[in-house]
Parts: sequence; structure tokens; C-alpha cells
Amino acid sequence: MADRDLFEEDTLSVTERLAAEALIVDVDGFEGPLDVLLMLSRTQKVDLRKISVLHLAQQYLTFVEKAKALRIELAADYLVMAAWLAFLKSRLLLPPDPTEEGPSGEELAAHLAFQLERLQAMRDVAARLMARDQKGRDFFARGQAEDVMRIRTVTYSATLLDLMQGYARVRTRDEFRPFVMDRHNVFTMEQALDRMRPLIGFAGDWTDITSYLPDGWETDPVRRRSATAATFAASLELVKEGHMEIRQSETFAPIQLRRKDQRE
Amino acid sequence: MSEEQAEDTPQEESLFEAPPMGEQERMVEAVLFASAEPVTVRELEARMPHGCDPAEALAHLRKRYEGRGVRVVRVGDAWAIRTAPDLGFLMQKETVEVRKLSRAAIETLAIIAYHQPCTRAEIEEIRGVSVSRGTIDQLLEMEWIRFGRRKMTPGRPVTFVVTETFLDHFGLETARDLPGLKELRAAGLLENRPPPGTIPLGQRDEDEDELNSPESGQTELFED
Amino acid sequence: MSEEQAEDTPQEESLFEAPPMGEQERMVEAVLFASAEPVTVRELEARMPHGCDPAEALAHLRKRYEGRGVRVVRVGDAWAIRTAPDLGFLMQKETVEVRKLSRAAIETLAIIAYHQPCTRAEIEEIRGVSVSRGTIDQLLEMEWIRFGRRKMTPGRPVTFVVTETFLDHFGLETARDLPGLKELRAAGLLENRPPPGTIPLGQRDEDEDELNSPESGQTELFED
Repeated sequence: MADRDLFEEDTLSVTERLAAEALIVDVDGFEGPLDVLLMLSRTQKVDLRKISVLHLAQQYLTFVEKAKALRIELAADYLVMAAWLAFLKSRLLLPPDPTEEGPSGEELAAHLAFQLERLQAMRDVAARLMARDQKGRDFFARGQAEDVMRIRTVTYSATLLDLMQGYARVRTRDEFRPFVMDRHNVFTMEQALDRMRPLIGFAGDWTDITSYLPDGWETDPVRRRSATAATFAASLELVKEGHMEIRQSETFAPIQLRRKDQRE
Repeated sequence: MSEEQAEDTPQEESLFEAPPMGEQERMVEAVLFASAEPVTVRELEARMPHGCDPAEALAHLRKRYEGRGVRVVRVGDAWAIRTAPDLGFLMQKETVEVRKLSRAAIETLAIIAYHQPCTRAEIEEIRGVSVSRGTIDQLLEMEWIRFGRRKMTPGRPVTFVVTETFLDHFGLETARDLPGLKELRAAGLLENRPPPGTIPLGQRDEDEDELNSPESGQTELFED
Repeated sequence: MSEEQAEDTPQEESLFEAPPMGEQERMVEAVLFASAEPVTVRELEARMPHGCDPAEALAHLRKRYEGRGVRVVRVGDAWAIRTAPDLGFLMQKETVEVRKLSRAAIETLAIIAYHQPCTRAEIEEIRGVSVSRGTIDQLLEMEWIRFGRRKMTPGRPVTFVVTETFLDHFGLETARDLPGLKELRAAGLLENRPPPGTIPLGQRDEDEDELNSPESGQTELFED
């Protein structure tokens, strides 16, 4: 019996306790209940297809019982497997109940045998795979690989929409600088001041403000308006500075300017 | 562009005609020798002058190197030159220490190789234990496995398949050359048999057929 | 001695007798192939079974590779396998990468397209930022712009115009087909005025006429 090899006696002497501890390591070494079942089944020394599942279930249940007796902590899946095998055992032992639904004991047993055989087969081929000649151990790749010069051609692309959006972006930016856009038709007060300062010296008597308008700004109404406003504002500034005097006889009458006599 | 390249080769007159087969063989030889990684026929075609037939040149080259110190080997859809395995003893200097794989990793790898495309649930069902994240990660990191197509089963789980790097490492031409594959299939051990009493997934067979059909992944062009 | 025996136990039986020359040639071939660096005769001797004559094996191997795609060459006092020089062109892999043009380049290109012939100063005035040399160079290199006639203004600055390649890429027959050009012009958005405070160059209007006149430098571009 396989369980004999694993579990000697139930009475706990010091040596047996030590053995029990060693067994914990052993259980840890198993990769789950299926692994244990596979190990147990090997002791039957028959083709896995001819294995006695009933016998195997009994062996496993003994294994679990002994483990419990030795206070070996078993993971839940070991216990789940034990419960399932106990169920399987009862199905195999009792005559089939025709009213009962679900798979028969034979079907379940056959599937377990298949699972064990498949796991064993996978282990066998895994071993064969690892026994193959391996690169870097048995055969070798080129040691001095030549660099493949990568000629990377970078193609840049842009769509018409990109182009349009780019242009619109640039142009929209311009719109947020209105003074740049509008200056063409704007005569600023600074410009008017610059123009008037050198002229006022010659204006000894009352002179109409329109004579101070810059050349070429009189015809276009837009430009004339801007120039008139700038010149008027500049005049007020010059009056404030005390360089000039300004007068208007009545509403909408011509505005007249003259140099302020500094001695007064 | 390839015409321009052809001008540089000895076959100046062959602007519209491919170079002679002997010359093509030399080219394939040069490219395979230069690369440590397997080179696909497609890449050969892209690098060789227009009109070349790298597949045929490969067949010639393979024959030429039979029994020599290096061999022309097929790796999936690609080709490589590798030293003859019997001369491994000369290469202690080049030997690379392969990271020891755990038993779980080796088994997981074998299950993926023989059952691909294979889900994590299938690996767990076969091994009877859960697969740790680290095991899969390690195999992915080594580039021995990669993600395959998702399965058309509920939850659309991801699948794993083995890579060309895997084939290259174990000197396999295709995944079909895995040792013992035919016997396992004949024994029905590669079938995905659902436990009795559960609803069969009904998808596995399709996928398996695909894996084995000549129309799948690996082309038949280079079968001897 | 048969080759098979040599394969299995190359060293054991050759305690007193060296492997046959053919076998030695295979060994040299494999070592030269797998080694990361050129290998000296001395190193070969150390790695090969006792009694081998690597110098002679090398001579045989060298002859064998004559005229092949790779050659056995001497590097200092060591030996290596290298690609035949006439096949160097195969060691290039061409890849084409498509990248989006930078915003600066797009804007510069758009300004040139809409305002051509256009000087760098004009581009900068419109964009409000300086134009980097690299941007202009990139557009020139792509052959989307080229140099136009010099401007008849102080300093005689060079101008840029768009090319046929540009028109091809954007599917335009002429630069006048640029969408919205006329509309933008009608809206007065394309009038280019000198910044206030500078002396009017009195050139711009002429240039704009030139842009549209068939007699100007870029005739071929703008003829319908």
C-alpha cells in the first residue's frame, strides 16, 4: 500500500513527529490533489487507462485521513477532492439509481482516469521537450551578427485640412492684434502731436483747426474723421500744456487755434 | 527602389530580370549569416532585388549546408543558420546559462505548446492546480509564449500560444514538430474533454481544427 | 573513421588520433560562426580536440567559401566569417515612417502657399514668431517649397514658393485652388501690410500682382 510508505503509525513519538514534519514538506511538494492522485496511481503499476479508480479513491481518502491524524494542514482543494472521491466511491459501489440524474459513477471515474493520463502525458512531453537540443546550449546562433543598417525614410505628411487649419490659426492670431490691423486708417494723437508741435510756432493768429490736418487725409471720410479727432485731441493736449489757446464761437462753428503768448 | 539595388549587384543587365539562382542563393546565404535572429521569407524578398525567389534559393542553400558545421534551419515562417548540435561541445565559451525553469513553468509551457491556443483555465484544468501569475509572466518575458486570439467562449478568455523564439530555442521547425504530438493526438489526450455533467463548450474542436489545418498560421511553402 | 562516430564522441576516440580533416573543417566553421569575435588559430587549437590542425582546416574552409555569399577573412591574426563585400547592399533595411508635420512647419507652409513668393521676414511677420532654419530646410528637403526669385526690396531677400510636389501631395492643380483663398482675399485677410511705423516698401502690391500674372517667375505653377 502506498500510504504505508507515507504514513507509518498513528502514535506520536518524537521520531514520528519529525517524520510528520517532513511529510508537511512532502505535501507542499505536491502540486495539488491531482498530483497526489497521479503519484498514488503509479503505485498500482498498471497502464493509467486500466487503473482502478475505486482503489485510487480509497488510497486518496486514506492519505487525507492520515494527514488529518498527523495534524498536517491540508489546503481546501485537497479536502474538496476527498469529498468528491467519497461521492465517486459511493456511486461506484452502489447499483445505479435509474431515477437519479447526472453522470454515472463510471463516467466520472473514466474522466478522472483521463485527467490523470493527460497530466502524465504532459509531464512526459515536457521532459522530452527539455531534453531536446537547445539554443545557446547545444546549438548556437550567429555570434557576430552584422548590423542591418536601417535606412529610415521619414515621410512627413499633412492634409489639406491641416494646411487650412494652420493658416486659419495664424490668421486668427492676427485678429487679436486689432491695432495692427486697423492702423492703416488711424491717425493717432501721438502722430497729430508730432505734426502740430513744429507748426504752432508759425500760427501767431487764430487759425482753423482743419489746416493742421495731415496731407492726404482730407478726402477719404474715414481717414478725415480719424485725423480730425486726433488733431482735436492733440490741440487740447497742447492747450493743457499751455502752448496754445483754443476757441469756438458757437456749436458746430469752426474751431480756431493760436499760439499762446508765453509772456502773458 | 529595388531596381536601383539591382544595379549595384553583379547582374547589371538584369534590370527587369531576377538575378540567376546561384546569385540569389549567395544573397540568402549572406543575409542569414548576418542575422542572429531568424529571417522571414518576406523579409528576404523585401531585401533582395525585385523578382527574386528566396524560397527556392533557401531550398538550394539548405541542401548545400547538409552535413556541414552550420545548418540552415526553419523556424516557423522564418529561416536561420545554426551550428550543428553535435558540435556544441566546442562552444563552451558561447554557452549561455539558461534560467532554470520551475517544474510548474515547464509543465505550463508544454501544455501551451501541445494544446495551443490554450486558456489559463485549460492549463489549470490539466494541471489540477491554479497557475500562478508569475509562471505565465516568466514565459511571456522569455518570449516563449504570447497571447493568441481570444476564445469564442463565454467571457472571451485570452489564449496563449508558443512563439517563434520558442521554436528557435528548441530547434523546432513548426509547432507540429513537437515530440510525441501525433501519439498524444492519436491517444485522444489533446482533446478537451469537459468533465461529465457539464455543458460542453463546443468551441475547442473548431480551434483545434484550425491549428492543424494547412491553412493555419504556418505556410506550407517550405515543407520538404 | 566515420563521421557518425566523430559526431557522437569526437574527443574520446581521438586521444591519439585527430578527427578527419572534413570533421575539423566543420568544427572551425561552427566556431567561427558562433563566436562573437574573430578567433585566432591558437584559440581554435585550444578548443578543438587534441591533434587537430586548425590552420589546415581553415585553409580548406576558406577555399570552400570562395565565391559564396560569405567569406572566411583574416582580421589581424584572427579569423572570422563575413558577408561578401558585393552583397553589402543586402544589409540595409529600408523602413518608411510617416510622421505628422509639425505645427510650425504647417503654418510656414500655409503662409508660403497663400502668399508666395514670400520672404522669411514676411513669414515671420505673419506668424508673429521667428521661423527656424530647420523648418524651412525641412520643407525644402521635402521638396514642398523651393526658392523663388529674389525680391526687389533692400537686401534683395530670397523668396519661397510652393512646388509641383506640394500641389501633387495636396491634390491641387494650382496654388490658386487652395480652398478659401479667394474668400479670404475678399475678406481682406490676405492683405499684407507693413507693420506700422516702417517705411512702406511699395513693393507688396506689385508682388501680389506678380503672383497672379502669368509672366512672373512661377508661371508654370499658377497657370490654369
